Amino acid sequence: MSALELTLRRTVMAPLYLDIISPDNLSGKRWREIGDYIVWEGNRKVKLRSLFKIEGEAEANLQDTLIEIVGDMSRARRIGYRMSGGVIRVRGHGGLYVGESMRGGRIIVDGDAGPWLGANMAGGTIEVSGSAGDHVAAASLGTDKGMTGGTIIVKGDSGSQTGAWMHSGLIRVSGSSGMFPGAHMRGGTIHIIGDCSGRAGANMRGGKIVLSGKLPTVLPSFTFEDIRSQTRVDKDNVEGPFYVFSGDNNEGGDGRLFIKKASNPQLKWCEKFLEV
Amino acid sequence: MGLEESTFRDVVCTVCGCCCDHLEVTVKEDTVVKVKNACAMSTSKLLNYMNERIMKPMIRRRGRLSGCSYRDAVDAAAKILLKSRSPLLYGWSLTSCEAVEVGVELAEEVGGFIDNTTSTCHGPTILGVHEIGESSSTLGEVRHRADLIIYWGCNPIHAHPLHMSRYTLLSKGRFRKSRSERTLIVVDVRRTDTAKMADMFIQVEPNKDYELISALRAAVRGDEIEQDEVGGVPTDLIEEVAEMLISCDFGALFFGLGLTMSPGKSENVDAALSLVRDLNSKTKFVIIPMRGHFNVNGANNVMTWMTGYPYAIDFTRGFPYYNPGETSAVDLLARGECDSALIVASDPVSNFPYKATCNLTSIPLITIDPHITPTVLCSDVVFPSALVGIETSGTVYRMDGVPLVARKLVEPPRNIRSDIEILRDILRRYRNLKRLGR
Amino acid sequence: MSREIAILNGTVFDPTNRIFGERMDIFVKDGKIVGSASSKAQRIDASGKVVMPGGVDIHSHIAGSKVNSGRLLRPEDHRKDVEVKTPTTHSGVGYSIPSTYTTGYRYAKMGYTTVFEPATPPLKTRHTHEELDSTPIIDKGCFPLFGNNWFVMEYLRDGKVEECATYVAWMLKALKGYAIKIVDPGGVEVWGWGKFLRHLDEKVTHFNVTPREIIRGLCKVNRLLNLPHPIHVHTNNLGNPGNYTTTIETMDTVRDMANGSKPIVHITHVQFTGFSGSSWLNLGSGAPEIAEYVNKHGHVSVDLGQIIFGDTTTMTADGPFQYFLHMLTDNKWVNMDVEVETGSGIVPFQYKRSNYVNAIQWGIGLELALLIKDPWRVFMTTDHPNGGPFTYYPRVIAWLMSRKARERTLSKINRTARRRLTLPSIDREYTLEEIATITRAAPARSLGLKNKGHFGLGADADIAVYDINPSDMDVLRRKPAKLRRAFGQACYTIKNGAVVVRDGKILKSPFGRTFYVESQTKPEIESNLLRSIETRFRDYYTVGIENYQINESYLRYPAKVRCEAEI
Amino acid sequence: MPKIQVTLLTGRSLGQGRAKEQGKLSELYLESVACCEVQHEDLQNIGLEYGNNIRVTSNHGSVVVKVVAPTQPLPRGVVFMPYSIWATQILGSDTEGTGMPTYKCIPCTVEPAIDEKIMSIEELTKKFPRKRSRS
Repeated sequence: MSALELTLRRTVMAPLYLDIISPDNLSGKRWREIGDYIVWEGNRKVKLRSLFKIEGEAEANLQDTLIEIVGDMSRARRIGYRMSGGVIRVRGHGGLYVGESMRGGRIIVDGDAGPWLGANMAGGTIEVSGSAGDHVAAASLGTDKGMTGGTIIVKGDSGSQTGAWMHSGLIRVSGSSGMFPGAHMRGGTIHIIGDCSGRAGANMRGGKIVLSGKLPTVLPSFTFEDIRSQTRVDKDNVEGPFYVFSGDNNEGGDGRLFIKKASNPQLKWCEKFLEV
Repeated sequence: MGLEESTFRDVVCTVCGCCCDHLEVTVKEDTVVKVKNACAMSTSKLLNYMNERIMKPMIRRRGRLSGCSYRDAVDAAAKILLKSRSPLLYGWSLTSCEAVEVGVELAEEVGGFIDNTTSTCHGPTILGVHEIGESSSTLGEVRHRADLIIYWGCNPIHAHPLHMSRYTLLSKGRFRKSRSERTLIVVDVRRTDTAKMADMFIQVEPNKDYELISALRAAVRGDEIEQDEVGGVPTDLIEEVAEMLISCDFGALFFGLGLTMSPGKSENVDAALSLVRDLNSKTKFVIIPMRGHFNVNGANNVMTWMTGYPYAIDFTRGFPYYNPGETSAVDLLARGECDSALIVASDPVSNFPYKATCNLTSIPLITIDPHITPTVLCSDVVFPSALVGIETSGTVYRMDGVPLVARKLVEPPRNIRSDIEILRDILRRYRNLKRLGR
Repeated sequence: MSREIAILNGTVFDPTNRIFGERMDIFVKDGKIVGSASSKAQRIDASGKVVMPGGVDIHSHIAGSKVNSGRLLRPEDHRKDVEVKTPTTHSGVGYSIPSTYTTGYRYAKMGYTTVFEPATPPLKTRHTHEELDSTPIIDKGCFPLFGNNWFVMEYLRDGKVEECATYVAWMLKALKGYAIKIVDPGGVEVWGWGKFLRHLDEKVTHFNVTPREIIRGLCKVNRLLNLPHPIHVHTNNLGNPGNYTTTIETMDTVRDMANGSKPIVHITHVQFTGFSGSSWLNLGSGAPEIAEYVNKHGHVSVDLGQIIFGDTTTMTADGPFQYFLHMLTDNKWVNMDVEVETGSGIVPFQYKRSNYVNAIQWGIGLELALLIKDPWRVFMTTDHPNGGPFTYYPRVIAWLMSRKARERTLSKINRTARRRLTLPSIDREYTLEEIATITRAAPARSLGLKNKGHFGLGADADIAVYDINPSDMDVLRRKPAKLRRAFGQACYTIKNGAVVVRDGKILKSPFGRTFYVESQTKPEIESNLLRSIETRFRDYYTVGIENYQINESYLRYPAKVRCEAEI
Repeated sequence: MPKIQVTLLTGRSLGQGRAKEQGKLSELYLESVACCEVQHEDLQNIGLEYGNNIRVTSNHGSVVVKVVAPTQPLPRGVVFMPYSIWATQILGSDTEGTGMPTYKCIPCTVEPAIDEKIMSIEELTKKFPRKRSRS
């Protein structure tokens, strides 16, 4: 399948609103037409052509469409907004709000991504080879619905509030995560393979958080349940053993926190609650 | 105003969010000579407001700031904004609501970002309110009814010196006549001067407020806490405090930057708001943030009614968009996304983290301020302005949203204009230049 | 320069002057209605169109601290509805709690030119005025809250009605307020302790006075002060099953004070207090009973508080009710108690067609409008934003005018609710003159605004021209979407003699006036009062009396309405 | 060189509040804010006395200020600096997506810097980068 390639021509010093760049909008379009698309660079409207060198071709079929973006997009927002199919690959920093409200398809970021990666995501897959910012899969301000489906894979680290208000779907972070993974979570699964800075699952009412690395302490509003030898994340088995906590009781929640025993000797105190 | 000595009563103070309105200020020959009823900060401001004043507009030429005509400064400012793709308009808490209104109009016209100092004081509080809401009241309710008062992560003795005597612990209310009818709990990482007045002081480990509030919420629900201590506080004590919270008639929780500035930020506030919300199913409880900076609450209010959002508003695309963390001053600067800035009545160069400040000083910078500040020293265009509540009047909002008028007491120095005039002139010039195609 | 406009050949509805759909011309000069115009007048061809006075909204929460707290609470509400800056308008946000500019524009686009904010906490009324001053085009005013005021409760407890009247007169003047608003009398004070008050005759803790005494007392005060608008009452027990009896009891408690044919009590958003039944399960419509009472008693007027299915933000000074709603829905909640005076609460809410209770509520509002015979005593409101945003008025008009529109909605609501409502059996369809009455003429008369809501000579030139051909009414009733569109986008809105809207677009946005009343009491009475409350004021409030009062110069365009007090 | 790990709080103090109103170029302002409060035993650990200069270093920067006695008692391992341009030299700009940088609970080190000078406001403002060319 052939790719539509957008190469950034110059440094951008203002916020760049690229919600138009998605397979849904660009598939089947001629590059001339694409070049005429207008986006906001700060308070100016500019043609896509003046920002990017546009090469290649966008496939007519949405599912076959591949868009490659080359350059530092760290000041860009909303690449892949509401996309429902096809592939976007960013070679460089992906910017803020990559894949917001995405419904299907795939986004690959070869580099880091900014905050609000996959916010309000409903379906599809996002893979980030570097690290992601804060609020991965977050809900928009004031609402109680974040990610409702799909998969986010971050090879590096993620910031704080990863998976906040998540209702469904999967987030896997290979590196470490900031504070509050799964805050206010209602459902879905978060797996953090590295360390977590703390307060995992704060205010969660449902869902599952698996922490393979170190967690400084468990919030006092969680109840120790059991020790399990392994658990499932998506289709995979993750080997433990894990301390399992339920909570957040403050919200009458029934979420599950799996914390790897071997990485967290400081939590040994909870073993006294084990029924012998 | 004349040579006679005259005394103004019921003057509204312009220092902190208490907006005490019982000051007596004596003025002679357009100078404040005596201040009564005020706290140390307020007295210092009223007696020293003429120190280090900027006396005329300045423009940077060949690396140096030098005096210029007002017209030239307005022209230079308008041209900077006209060229700019994403200007940042920041400050707004030490000025009047009327000036903020013009500021929002200017931000909309130039297609920029407008943020006020909320983003670096109680911004996280507002983010918490978006999620939880708040059970709150005016300060008078606390004065009349509260039998339990909590100061959490704040130190009113130093930051809001008259808060206790006018509104809380030491005030005389209809249903609570004296100190002995109230209980004070202070939660802090330090044994502050406020803590010394408390009936119960709870010393929490730094950055453990969230854990402690979670434990308190659990204890208020009646859940068992499995850990022996939380954040350095023994579980027994937490349970005792929870019992105090439940059994009071009317509790008031005041919190400060100890919650908003520690890691967790909005989530810390979220927890405190949730605690108070939960408590309302058992008794009456209110929560009030200790807003610090004079009229910062007014700036929030004006921006909210004009745009729907309290701070960190993005007008670049011609409509208001809001997302602190994306559209707030420190983040915009840290990412290097602004190409000019207009600072009104604030000193970000002193207050912003180093990296953000570096980006601020490397773009064209316009400052409107009565005094010489580090921000002024780094600016390209400087407007001296009159002080609201001393040299010009204006509406201000107390921390609990009670609006007051801060009155003019003396004439400003010659040729020094109010923020409103300056902003209007910049706006007018900007529109003219735009119409002329610059 | 004189500005003249001639609106020619329109079909005019001016119920006040008994003009019911006559083909005639309307002339405007210098902001007033005049008898003729010179040849220089701007000519507007209104043939085949309906011409009505500008709309008057008697009850819409558009400004003040609780409205702003609602805005602050709900960034998600703003995000879905934004207004982009244009050469003639400012940007803003809309939906259930629009920003100030957007509020003004959207009212004007619907042909509304006067709106009253019905609940301002006196201590924060300066805030209300700031927002009203920031709301373009429309004329406006606000009603300060008195029903839980300590001074009022103390005066009435001690039987000092005249002192109470002097105090209220001073307050209205000091606050630049327009009418006496009473919300959950006594109940909000009790809520200051987190407690609830259930009956009209239950004593208010610490104050030894009952809601009934407060309502009766303030009704007398209103009469003594000769205020243009009757007491504006949000009854106790709002939102509780069976509360229609409280509503009727509240209306009946002042019956003996009736004075000729003029209403002396206005019960607001009566839908919310029109529930029959004893629980949420057997909730029913109390509309028939309330309508019967209103039909039989001339001393009462009501407004609807019609609900609209969808998302909105509820906000009232009724703090305890809002807490109840928060517990019911688990939605986020703001509470703001105001010292000495009142409280308020805010909860986002979604009215669902499939929900039994909501469907009943929807039915109650429409039943009231259709069962109350005299359109001069029932006004159209959604209690914006409590029942729904004011931008849905065209939808309410369509429901009232078209049986078909009602049937369409009825077919989609909860089935049990549909079975239990009287609404399906009601045939009445509002006529255009009845719509003109309930949306402009009647509210203007109730507010005592002599120059509003009609086209008499000298009246304010606030005019709406709608793209409705009265001869097509039968067709329109079958196509309610067209009716909605016509009332949603005025062809012309003329405010104060200037064309501000054309074909639903804002041409210019001048600022309107703010009405407030000054009831002249005898000077010595007022100075005695001020002396007597001076100390108490300092004891009660955390601000000084000097800083509490609002000067006339604080308002952008103040418009004083004078009346003569009997004291 | 002795060096200790501490948690830094920045905040308002009555002195800072009062001195700010005197003027930010005043001697009093520099005296009241270009300082760091360190608890007595912590100070002894690095062999210093109140009045000496210290260097406070975080992940984001480093600054020299005077060490002073706490006006309000501090727990061990916690130091306090008033809000000022000196404190901001060592603050990070990350806001956790909230707009609010971390002003409190910042891991730092404190070490003696007896012979180093405290920079003045003018010097500190000159440290910031010059204008980007106006394009």
